[in-house]
Amino acid sequence: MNFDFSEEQTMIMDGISRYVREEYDFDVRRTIKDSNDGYSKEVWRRFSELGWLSIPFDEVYDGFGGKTDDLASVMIELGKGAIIEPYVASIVVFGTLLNESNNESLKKEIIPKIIHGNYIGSFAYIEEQSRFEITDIKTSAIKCDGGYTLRGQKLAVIDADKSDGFIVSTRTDNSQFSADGISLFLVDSESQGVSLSNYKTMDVHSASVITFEDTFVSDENLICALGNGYAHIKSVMPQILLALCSEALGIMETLNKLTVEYSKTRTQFGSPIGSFQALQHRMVDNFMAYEQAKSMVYRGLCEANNYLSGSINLDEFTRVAHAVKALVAKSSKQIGDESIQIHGGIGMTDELNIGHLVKRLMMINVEFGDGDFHQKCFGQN
Amino acid sequence: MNFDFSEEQTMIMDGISRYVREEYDFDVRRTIKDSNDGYSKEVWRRFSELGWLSIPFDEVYDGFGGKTDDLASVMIELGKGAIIEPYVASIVVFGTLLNESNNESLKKEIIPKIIHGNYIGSFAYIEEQSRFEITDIKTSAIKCDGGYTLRGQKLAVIDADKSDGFIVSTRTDNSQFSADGISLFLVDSESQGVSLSNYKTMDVHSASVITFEDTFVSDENLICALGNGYAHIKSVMPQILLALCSEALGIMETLNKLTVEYSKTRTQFGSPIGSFQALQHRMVDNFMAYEQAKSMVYRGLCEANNYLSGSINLDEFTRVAHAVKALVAKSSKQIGDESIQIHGGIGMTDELNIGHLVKRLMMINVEFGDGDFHQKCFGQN
Amino acid sequence: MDTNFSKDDIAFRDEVRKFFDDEFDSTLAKNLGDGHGDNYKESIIAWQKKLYKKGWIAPNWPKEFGGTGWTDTQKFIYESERGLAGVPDVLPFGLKMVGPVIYTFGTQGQKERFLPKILSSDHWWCQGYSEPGAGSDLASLTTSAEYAGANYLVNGRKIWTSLAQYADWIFCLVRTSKGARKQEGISFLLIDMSSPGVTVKPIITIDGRHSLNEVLFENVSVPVENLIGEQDKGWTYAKALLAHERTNMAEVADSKRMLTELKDKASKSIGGGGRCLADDQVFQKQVSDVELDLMALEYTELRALASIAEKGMPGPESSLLKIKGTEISQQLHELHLKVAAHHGGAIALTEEQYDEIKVGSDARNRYLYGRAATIYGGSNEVQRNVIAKAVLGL
Amino acid sequence: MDTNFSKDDIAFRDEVRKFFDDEFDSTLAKNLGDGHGDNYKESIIAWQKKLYKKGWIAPNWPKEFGGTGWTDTQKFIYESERGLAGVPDVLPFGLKMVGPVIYTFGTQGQKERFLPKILSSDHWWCQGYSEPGAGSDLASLTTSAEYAGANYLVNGRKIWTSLAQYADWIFCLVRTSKGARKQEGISFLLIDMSSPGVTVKPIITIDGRHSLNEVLFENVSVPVENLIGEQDKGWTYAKALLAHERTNMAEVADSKRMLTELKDKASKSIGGGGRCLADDQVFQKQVSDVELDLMALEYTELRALASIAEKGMPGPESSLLKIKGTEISQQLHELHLKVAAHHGGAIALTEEQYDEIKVGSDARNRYLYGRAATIYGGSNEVQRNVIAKAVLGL
Repeated sequence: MNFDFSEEQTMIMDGISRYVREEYDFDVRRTIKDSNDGYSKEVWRRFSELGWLSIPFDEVYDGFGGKTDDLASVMIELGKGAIIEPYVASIVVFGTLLNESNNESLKKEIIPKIIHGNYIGSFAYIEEQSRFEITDIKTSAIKCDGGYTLRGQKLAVIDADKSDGFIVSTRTDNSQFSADGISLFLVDSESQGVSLSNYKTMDVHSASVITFEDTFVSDENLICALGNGYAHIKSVMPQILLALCSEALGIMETLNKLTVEYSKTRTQFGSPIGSFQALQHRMVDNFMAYEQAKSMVYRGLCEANNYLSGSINLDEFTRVAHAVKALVAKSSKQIGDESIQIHGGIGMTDELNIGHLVKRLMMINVEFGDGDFHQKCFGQN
Repeated sequence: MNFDFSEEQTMIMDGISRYVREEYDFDVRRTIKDSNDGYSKEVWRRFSELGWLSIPFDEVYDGFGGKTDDLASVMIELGKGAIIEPYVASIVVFGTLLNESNNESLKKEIIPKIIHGNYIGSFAYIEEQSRFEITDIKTSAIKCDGGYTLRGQKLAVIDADKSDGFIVSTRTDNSQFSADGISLFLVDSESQGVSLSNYKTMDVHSASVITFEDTFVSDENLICALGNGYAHIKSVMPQILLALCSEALGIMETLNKLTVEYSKTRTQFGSPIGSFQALQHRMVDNFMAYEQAKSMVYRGLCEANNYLSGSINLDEFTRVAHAVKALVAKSSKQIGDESIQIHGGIGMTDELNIGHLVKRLMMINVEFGDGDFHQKCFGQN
Repeated sequence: MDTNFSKDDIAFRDEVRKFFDDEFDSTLAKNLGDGHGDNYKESIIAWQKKLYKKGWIAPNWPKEFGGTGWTDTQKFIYESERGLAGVPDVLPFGLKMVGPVIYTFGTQGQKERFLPKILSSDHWWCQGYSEPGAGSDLASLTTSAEYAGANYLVNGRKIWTSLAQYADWIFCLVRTSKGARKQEGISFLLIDMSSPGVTVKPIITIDGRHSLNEVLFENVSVPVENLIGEQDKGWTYAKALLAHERTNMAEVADSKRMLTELKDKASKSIGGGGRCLADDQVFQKQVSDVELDLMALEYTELRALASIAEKGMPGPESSLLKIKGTEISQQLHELHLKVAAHHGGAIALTEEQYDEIKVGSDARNRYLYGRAATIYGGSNEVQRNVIAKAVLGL
Repeated sequence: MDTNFSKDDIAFRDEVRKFFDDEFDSTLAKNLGDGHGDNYKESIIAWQKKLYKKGWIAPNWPKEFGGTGWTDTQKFIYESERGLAGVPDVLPFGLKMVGPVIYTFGTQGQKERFLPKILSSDHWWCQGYSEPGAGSDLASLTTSAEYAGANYLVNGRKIWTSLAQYADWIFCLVRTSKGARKQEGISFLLIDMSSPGVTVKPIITIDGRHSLNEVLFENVSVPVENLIGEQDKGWTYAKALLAHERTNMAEVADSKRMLTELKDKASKSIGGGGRCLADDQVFQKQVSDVELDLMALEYTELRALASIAEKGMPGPESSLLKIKGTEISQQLHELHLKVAAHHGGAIALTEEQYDEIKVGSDARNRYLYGRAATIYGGSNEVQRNVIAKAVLGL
C-alpha cells in the first residue's frame, strides 16, 4: 500500500509548483488573460522546454510515456496556478485521444509538434441537444471519394480558437442516440467549410461553436476504426476525468489554504474571524471535503494502475471514475461556495484570486458531465 | 389575512395545553404506557367529557362540526403531550373517513359512540406489497348473499388491538394497482375470520397484522359507493395529513424549546453549551426549520378553507397537502436528530422525554407516506 | 386562519396586472438587463417615474409622506404581481432605506427637501455603511466627521457601495466621537456626492461587472443640517433601518418568478439522449426541495406582515426572512446554472451569438453576483448571531 | 500510488475468509443479536476465544505482547473481510483501549497480570471516563481517589459505561489532586468491579435496551499497584488512547456491509404500485451519496494506515475518520429505516411474528442506538474543535 507519488513525479510536481509560484502569479495571469491571444505563447514554449507538454505521450513519439497518475500529478500543480494555457484541451483531452489512437502516421506527424509546442488541438463532441450524452450525435460524416464530408454543429469546444486541429465526433452509421456508428476524425482548423463563433468562458479560457458545412476530411484522418469512436472515447475517458479531478484537487487545496489563512488575519468584533466557532466548524467541514476528494482521486489513481495491470476491467475503472467526478463535484461546490462566503466582500472581487479559482472549479464541474450526471451513471451500476 | 386561530379554537387549545401540563406529564405517560391496555380508558373518558373526541364530527351526530383547522389546532396541543391514546387512529383517521361517508345509518350508530368514548376504530389499508401506494390492494371482497366475503391481509394497522371496528380497503373490481374498484367496509373486530397479530410501536402505540379469512361483512357496512373507495380516501386525505403535520408541529415546538432551555443550563468547559457559536447557529437552523414548518402547515390550513369555500379544487388542495407533509418530514428529521445530539448522552436515555417525542415524529413521518413519497407526488404535478 | 382575497382585492390585483402589462414592456426589460443594461440608469429612472406618476412608488411609506395607504393584503398582491411580471423592485437606497429614516427621524426641513425627490427619483441615493475594516462588525467603522462650525469635515473610506457611480447623494454612518461602546459616537449623515473631495472608485466583481464601488472622502465639507437626528445617535437610526431592510430581503416574489422560469426552461431543455431534463427525478427533487422552502417562506413573510399589521412589529418568524430568502435565491441560481450546463460558462462576445450562450451567460452572472446576497445586508452569519441572541435568548 | 495485493496477501485473504466461514456460524450471529441477544455475553466471549486460539485476537498489538505481526495491508484485509462476513468487531474496552495503555505505560507486573487475560477474554473490561458533569469536557471530572497508605479510596460516579453489567474490571480516570489546569491531577486507575462499594445501575436507552450504565463508587479501596504510570499524569495516557480510539472509529468495514445489505434489501423491496424501491432514482441518489462518501473514507483510512506505517503516526487525514465514519453509519441506518417503511416502528412481541416486523425492528434499534455514535468517544462537535485547533491551527 503506497499513496505517495514517485520520486520522478514529485520532481515534476515540485518543478511546476515552483514555476507557478515564481513565474505565474496572479498578476502574470491577469496580463496573459487580457492579452490578444488569450494565452501566452511564451509560457507555452516554456512548458514545452520543461517537458510538461510531453507527459501523456508515448516514448516512441518523444513523449514522456506518462500514465494516469503522471498526468494527474501534473494537473494537481497546474490547478493551483489556474493556468490559462490550453493544457487540458490540447494535452489532456486531444492529446490522450490521439495518443491512444491506432493511426500511427497521424500520431507520428502530430504528437512531436504538440510536444514542441507547435500544435494545439481540441475535442469537438458536444451538440445542441446532447447535454452530457457523448453518444447523442447528429453531426454526420458521409463517405465520399478519398474521405468523408462532415456536416453539423459542435458547441462549447474549449480553446478551439487557439487550435490547429479538432478531433470531431461524427455519426457514420446508426441513429442519433446509438453508441455504435460513431467515428472520430482529426479535422484541420483551416479546412474549407469550417467556421467558428468564439466566446470567452468564465475561467478565461475560450470556447467556440463550430459549424461544419460540407467539410472534407480524408480517410487518413480517421482516428480509430470506423464506427468505433465511442469505444475509443470510453477507453480514455477515465484518464481524462481523473486528470480534471486532479486539477480540481489542486484548486481546492489552494482555496482551503487561502481561506484558513485569511480567517486568521481578518479581524471583526476584535478577534480574527477564524476564532469564531461556527466558522471553525465550517472550515473543518471544508477540510474534510478536501481530504475526502483527495482520497477519492487517489482511489481512482490506484485503480488506474490496477486497470493497467489487468486486475480490473474498463467498466470497473469507468465506474470508479464516475465516482471520483461525482464526489469531486460535491467537494468543489462546497469549498467554492464557502471560500467566497468566508472571505466576505473581498471574496466577491475580481481582483482577488479566490473567485478565479472558484470559476475554474465550476468549469471543471461541467466538463464531460456534471456531478449529478456522473453520480447517476455510478448509481445505476 | 389572518393567521390566528379563532377564539373558540384558542380556548380548546388552552384547555388541552393545561391538561397536558397538569394531568398528562411524562410520569403519567410512563405509567399509562406500561399498563395492560397500553392506553388509559380513564384519560379517554376525560377526553370525551372535555369534548375533544367530537371535533371532526358533524353537529347532527352531536359532533363539534370542526373543520380542518379545528382538528389541526387540537393536534398541535395533543402533540406536545405525545398522547398515547388512539386519537389519531380513531378520531382523525377512522373518524374522518366515517364522518365524510354517505352511509347515514352507520354514522348515526357509530359516531355518537365514538364521541362518548365507547367506540374505537382504526383504518386497515396497508398491504405487504403496497408500501405507500394506497391503491395497491390485493385484499378482495367478493359479493355474496347480503354482503361480501373478505379475504386478505392488512399490515401495520395502528391501534387495531384497541379497536371495536376497522375500516378496511378492499378490491371489489379491477386489478391490483387500479384506483378504481376499491371499496371500503366497516368490519367489526369480533367478526368471524378476523385474526390479529399485535405488536408494539416505538411511539408506544400498537399495531397489528390483520388477516381476513372469509370474513363476512354486510351490505350495510359499505362506507361509500361501491368501487369508489379511493375517491373517498382521497377526499379526506389532505385533512388527515394536515392533522398529522399539526401534531408534528406541536412536537417540534416542544423539542426546540427543551433543547434551547437545556443548552442554557448544561455547562461544559466552564460555560453553558448554548454559549458556543457552532451550537447557536445550529439551534437557529432548528428554529428556522420549525418556523418554516409552521408556515407550511398554516398555508395548508388556509388552503383548507379555500377548498371549503370552493376557490381551489381537491387536486390543488391535495398538492398543498403533499407539500406540507414533505416539508414537515424534513423539519422533523432535522429537529429530531439535533435535539438528541445537542442533549448529548442524556438525550439518548429512555428516561428523558426527548427520545419519546422524536420517536413519535418518526412514526408520523411514515404514516400515509414518508417525506420522499409526498415530495415526489408534489414534484410530479 | 385565512388568506382569502376580497372582491376589492381581486379588482386591485387585476389593476396591478394590467398596469404592469401595459407599462413594463420588453424594451424596458432589455434596457434594464439584470442591472447591467446599456441604458440602465435612464431606464430604471424612467420606470420609477411611471410608478411615481401612478402613485405606486412607495407602498411601504405612510400615506402622509407619499405612501399608497394599501392594506397588507394589497401590498402582498402588489409584490406577487411584480414578481410574476418580472418587474424589478425599485432601487432600495432612497425608497426603502434612507426615505424611512428621514420621515421617521428627520427634521421638517429635511423631509421637505429630500422626500419629494426620493419619490420622484430625481435623487439617486447610495448607502455608505461598510468600510474595509468594518464589515460584519459594522460598528467598528472609522470614517470620521469632525465638527467645525456649521460643517462637518468628513474623512474616510466606504466600500461595497452599490451603484455609487450613478448616485447624487449618499447616506453615511460616520464617527463623530469616541464613545465607551463603539456603537456610541456614530452619526447619520447625508452627503452630496458632488461635494469636493468625494471620489468613487469602481470595484469589479467576480461576474466581471461593475456595480460596487469604493467611495473616498477627503476633507469633504458637509453642512450640519444634513445630520439626521442627534449627533452620536446614528446607530439607533441605522438599526431601525436594518430591521426594516431585513423584511425586504426575502424576495419571495422574485424567487417565485425564477422558479417559474426554471421549470419552464427545464421543460424545454433537452437532457441528452432524447430525454427532457424536467423528467429527471433527481432534478425534480432538487427543484421541489427549493419550491417547498419557498412556499413556506411565502407564508413566513405573510405571517410577518400580519404580525406587523396587528402588533406594529414583526414576530420572531421575520428573523429568518433574510437568511432563508437569500439561501433560496442562491439555490435557484444554482439550478438555473445546472440547466445551462456547458453554456453556463459562456461569456458572449457579440450580440449575434447563439441564444443559449447568452442565456447561460445570464445564469452565470446571476449565480456569481448572487453569492453576495448571503454576505451583504448583515451576513447570514451575523443574522444567525442576531437570532440566537434576540429570539432564542442564547 | 498503488494498493495492489501481493500473492501472499491474496493467500492471507483466502485464509481469513475461510476462517470466518468455518467458525462464525449463524447460531453465533443470532446469539450475539446486534449486541442484545439472549446469550450475548457467553457468545461474544466464546467467539473471542476462538480468535484468541487462532492467534488473531489482537492485530493491533505489538507481536511481543501477543499481536499478530501483520503488515498494514494484512490488517486492512482482515478488517475488510470481517465486515463483509458480518463478523462483529472484538469488544474494544480491553483489546483496543486499556490493553495498549497497559503495554505502553504499565509496569512489568501489570503487563503480566492483565494482558494475558485481556487476550484470552477472561477479563471483561469497561471504561470509566464520562461523568454527569464531565461529558465533552472530560477533564472536568470529579470522581476522586484519595491516597491512603497502600490504597486509593475512590468516590464518585461514572456514566454512559457500556456493558458495565458484564464487566470484571473498569479502567477509570480519577482526580488525585487539584492542579492549576484541570487536566493535571488526573490519574489512570484499574478497578476490580467486585470491590465493595462498586454499584452498577442500568441506563435504558431510546431503543429500549440496556447497554449503558452508571457506575457508582462509594469508598472503594483500590490498591496502589493498580495505578497506571505516575499519579496525576493520567490525562497523558488517556489522550494517547483517544488518538488510538479515533482511528478505530471509521468502521468502514461495517458500513460497507450495511451498504451491501441495504442494496440487497432495496432490490427485494416492493416499492408499491408494482415498482421496486431500488429502481427509484431519488433513492438511488440517496444511496450513492453515502456510497461515494464511504468509498472515499475507505481510502482516507488507508492513507492514515500508510502514514502510520511510514511515519509512525497518522497524518491530518485521520482526524476526520471518527466524524465521517459515524456520519456515514448514521446515514446508512436512516436508509435502512427508509426501506423498512411502516415496519421501522415495529417492536416485535413474539418470536413467531412476521419477518418484516423483526427486520424493521432491528433497523429501528440500530438507527436509534446509532444516534449515540456522534456523541460518544468525543462528540463530533469536540472532534471538530480538535481539528480546527490541531490541524487548521485556528
